[in-house]
Amino acid sequence: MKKLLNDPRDFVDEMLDGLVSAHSTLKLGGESARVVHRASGTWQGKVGVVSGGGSGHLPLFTGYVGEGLLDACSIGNVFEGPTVGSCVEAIQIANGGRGVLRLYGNYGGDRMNFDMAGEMLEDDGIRTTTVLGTDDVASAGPAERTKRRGVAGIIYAYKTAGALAETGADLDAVTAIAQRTVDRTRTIGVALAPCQVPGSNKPSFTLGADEIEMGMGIHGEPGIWRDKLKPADAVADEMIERLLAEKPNNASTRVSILVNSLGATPLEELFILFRQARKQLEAQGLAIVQPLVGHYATSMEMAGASFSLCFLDEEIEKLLAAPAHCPFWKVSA
Amino acid sequence: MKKLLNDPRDFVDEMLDGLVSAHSTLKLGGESARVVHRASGTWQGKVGVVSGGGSGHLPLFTGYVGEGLLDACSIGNVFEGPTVGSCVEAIQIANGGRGVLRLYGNYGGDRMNFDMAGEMLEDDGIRTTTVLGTDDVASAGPAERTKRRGVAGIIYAYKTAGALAETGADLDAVTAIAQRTVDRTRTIGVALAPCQVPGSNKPSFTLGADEIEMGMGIHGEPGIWRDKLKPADAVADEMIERLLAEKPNNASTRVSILVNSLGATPLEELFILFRQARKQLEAQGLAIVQPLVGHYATSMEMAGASFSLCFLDEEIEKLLAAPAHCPFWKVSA
Amino acid sequence: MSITPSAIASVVERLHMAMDGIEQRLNEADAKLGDGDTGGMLARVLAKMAETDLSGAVDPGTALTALAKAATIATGSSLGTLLATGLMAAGRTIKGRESVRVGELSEMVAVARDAMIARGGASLGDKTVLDSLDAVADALKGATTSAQAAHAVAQGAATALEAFRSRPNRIGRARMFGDGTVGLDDPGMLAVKELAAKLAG
Amino acid sequence: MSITPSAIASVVERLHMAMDGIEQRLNEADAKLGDGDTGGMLARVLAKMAETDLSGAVDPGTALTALAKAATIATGSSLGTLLATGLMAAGRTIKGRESVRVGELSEMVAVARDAMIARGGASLGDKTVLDSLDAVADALKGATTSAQAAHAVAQGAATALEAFRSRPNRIGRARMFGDGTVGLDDPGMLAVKELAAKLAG
Ligand SMILES: Nc1ncnc2c1ncn2[C@@H]1O[C@H](COP(=O)(O)OP(=O)(O)O)[C@@H](O)[C@H]1O
Ligand SMILES: Nc1ncnc2c1ncn2[C@@H]1O[C@H](COP(=O)(O)OP(=O)(O)O)[C@@H](O)[C@H]1O
Ligand SMILES: [Mg+2]
Ligand SMILES: [Mg+2]
Ligand SMILES: [Mg+2]
Ligand SMILES: [Mg+2]
Repeated sequence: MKKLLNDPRDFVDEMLDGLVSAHSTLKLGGESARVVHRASGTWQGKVGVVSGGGSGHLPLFTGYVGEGLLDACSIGNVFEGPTVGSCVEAIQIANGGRGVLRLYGNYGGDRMNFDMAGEMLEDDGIRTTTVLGTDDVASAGPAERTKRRGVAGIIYAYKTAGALAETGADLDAVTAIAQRTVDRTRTIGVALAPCQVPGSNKPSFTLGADEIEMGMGIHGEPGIWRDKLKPADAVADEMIERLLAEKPNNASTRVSILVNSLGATPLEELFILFRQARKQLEAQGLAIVQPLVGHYATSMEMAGASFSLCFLDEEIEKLLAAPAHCPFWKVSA
Repeated sequence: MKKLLNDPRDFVDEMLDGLVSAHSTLKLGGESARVVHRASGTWQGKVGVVSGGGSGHLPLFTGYVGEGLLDACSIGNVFEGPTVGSCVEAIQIANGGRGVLRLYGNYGGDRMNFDMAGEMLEDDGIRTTTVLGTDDVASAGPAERTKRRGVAGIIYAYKTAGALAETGADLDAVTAIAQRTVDRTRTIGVALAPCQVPGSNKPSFTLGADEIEMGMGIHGEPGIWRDKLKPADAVADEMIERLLAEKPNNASTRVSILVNSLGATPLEELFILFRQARKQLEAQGLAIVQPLVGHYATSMEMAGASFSLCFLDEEIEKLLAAPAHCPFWKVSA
Repeated sequence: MSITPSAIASVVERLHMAMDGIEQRLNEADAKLGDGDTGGMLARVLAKMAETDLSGAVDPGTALTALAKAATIATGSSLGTLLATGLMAAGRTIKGRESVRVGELSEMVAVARDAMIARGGASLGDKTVLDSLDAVADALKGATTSAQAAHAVAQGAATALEAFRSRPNRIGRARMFGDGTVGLDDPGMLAVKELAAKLAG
Repeated sequence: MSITPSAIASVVERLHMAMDGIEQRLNEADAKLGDGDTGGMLARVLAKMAETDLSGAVDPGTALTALAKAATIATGSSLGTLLATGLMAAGRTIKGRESVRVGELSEMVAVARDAMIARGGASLGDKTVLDSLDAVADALKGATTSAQAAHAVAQGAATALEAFRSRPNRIGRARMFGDGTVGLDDPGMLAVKELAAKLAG
């Protein structure tokens, strides 16, 4: 796999340098130089919303720092958790005196690091809470829902928690809305071709020239089945079916859908998928609100796509529509 | 190359259906059903700004329909010009009674179709003008500048012409600013891996596993050289050098840069390229204004990137900063 | 002998049928110089033209205009639009006339050729479909029966293809390849030659 | 025999040197079950630890804490963070003590193991680095010289690797492969075994 890069060891630092120099609303901070935060800072009295994760998923995670979204984000090497130190620094930077929500994907390494960071900051008197993104329905059965990995759907929780925090709500309320959003969000992905970690001499997985894998994770974690490529409508139908099979009990008839490219899959194909997804959702009597179609959570040049459904309630819908402004997602009033 | 699609013959129509159903500000119109226009219509008294081109380049061309940008856009099959009929309809739809600017890339087929459409509409009393995107410095020497192909840089002309038209300016003024923007914009691209036209059994070109081609066009048109892959900084340096070598005579010290993915190349790599481009531009005493980094003009899943430089003047800079709102480019007041 | 709308319809039908065997070869020729779609595009255009009901066309000029319109609906490619341009121009020269003689075909092709030059901005000698039409117009001089005409078209198109193979393309996508195009057939010229051969054979 | 900061520094240096030969093998083992980075990550962590100047460390506990800190700066991977967790916990148990006996190593490894269980949420038997440490703690019982200790560590780590090869992974990325992991070495366990073998050999 060919890549436009220099020394693979500088991949993340150079990428971050480029990111913050292209977007003046972002700043790179911390001794680790692995924390992206709002250039404007977190205002005093605001609950901080922090995320973090490995590199290689832009716009995740750092790209969602901005008004009405994240305050700060710690970022690790490609497909590797952020260091404890960068997590500590992200929390400190996002601290506006009313506590900080740690909102990130459910991966072992990330959890350990954010947990350690939280413990280290207890002495500093920063209260922290945790909400884990667990939206990937392919990564564990419904009975083990809390063990699921977090993937693209986490951006819905960024949006609701970020919007609520912006109103001056307290840490418990911000934590609760993030948790409720995660609880009502489901994602499934399909992979067509792998990516490659810079510096590695092998792709992240192998897949036959005519094969597709349903349910694969964003680092190439194994999915549900692997088979010959199918028509887009059949793929979309199955994805929607699997997501609706896990509709939360208290679901209304309004949903938001995110049709996300894992990287190399172009917008054209996303819109073909969206078209069929919409058909199926409407056939089930569901109304689509604020659809998102594009590159929202990728795995570098991996080919494939994911669908995320956020089953709305009144408050979530209102918070999704609230103004927000980050380099990759803008919502106007 | 694996693609998520149904019958390749339905690729464009299904894609357009998805596009307009995901974005309520867009509508699909015309008897041809190959015109995307503003759902809100063109207001009476406004000069219309119309573009068009082949499919397979999203967000180009249809994605730039919106307030402060295009009024309507005719769209052809993948890598094929829009039909004469759809060009006629796009112009009719964009007609607010004060004339319509046809602003599109310099390709033979597109030119013939827009010319024929303009002639057909003379009887209807719709005055039209033409500005051709000719930003690709790799496609002809400086002496034949007007023969160059149009690529990603055309979006700068969309922005300035669109912003000026929104103020109620007349057709001559809108045409003049579009032409001046084209005259001050330069693009060069580099390709790492090909795309494939849906339904075709071959990629659009072939390139060795460790090769890169400088100056390749967005349909795989041959470039300037083909060689072993080089470090990102070396690639960025050469691209900037080639663009600056063609700096217009009247250039100020302010430029906007667009670092654009041709499709599969991820944001991480774009930011690494941007970082070096910025360094080189600043070393030349140039200040960067409103940089754009992302997927702005693609060739489906082609891997590679392009740089566009728009050498600003006061009016262009002001118009670039004017509010605009389309699904893929938002500028707030 | 005279040219009627129904004679035109039957030629179109035969051209449409002929595409089956040559579509892939035209795509391959275009893949070397352009974007590999000449065959697919022509097949689409001829299918649309064959679908067009010419039974209501009052005269041959109307029939040609209807076919031109069908082409512009089916494609926006250079060759397709040029074809429509040529048909439209030729149709205009015989507008309103109930019948047209085979002997006038040469002049009609020349009119089409000139309209296509005006539309596309290429010149004779650039190694395009224009050069084929130019040779065809020439060969058609003196042909008065449809058999003679079919033979003349096939011969003119074949001669042009042979004559231009060793020259470089000077227009369109192929221009970029410069001298790399020497020795290769221009896809548009190849299309005329293959279709004409099928009509004559 | 007693463990000093400089003895710790020399062990770290030897481990760092040892990575050269095993980095790729660890990556390959991880590629089968995880994301293929165990070797690269450990090389990075050990390099950072080797860079850490322990000459100013007043006691072995301080040295271990400094090494833990180096690990957390070098990586955010599961194994790296667990390693830091274990070092920190072991360091805490001997905090302030000027010297520590080799005979106490078994208990220190056990303390590290338990802290890592608490941090990572895995259990003994899940086929992870924890099972290696468990076996190592056991093997270290009764070792009083550094030669005995090195031998015990190598033997404990090797035994654990062998014993768990035929069992499935139950945690982390590898869990998803379920019974597909039977017969494969866990990369974390393999790392302990290889590094211990180099220390002893
Ligand atoms: N400007 C032009 N003038 C005359 N003929 C042209 C011109 N451009 C293209 N052609 C003809 O069209 C052929 C290519 O047709 P086609 O593949 O349909 O076009 P496209 O380049 O749009 O894919 C060429 O082989 C050439 O004969
Ligand atoms: N929660 C855990 N508890 C104990 N050991 C673990 C845990 N997660 C991972 N490991 C160990 O770490 C090893 C993988 O290390 P590494 O490749 O660095 O992690 P990552 O999965 O972050 O890439 C596994 O082989 C296993 O021994
Ligand atoms: Mg890892
Ligand atoms: Mg074409
Ligand atoms: Mg072609
Ligand atoms: Mg690993």
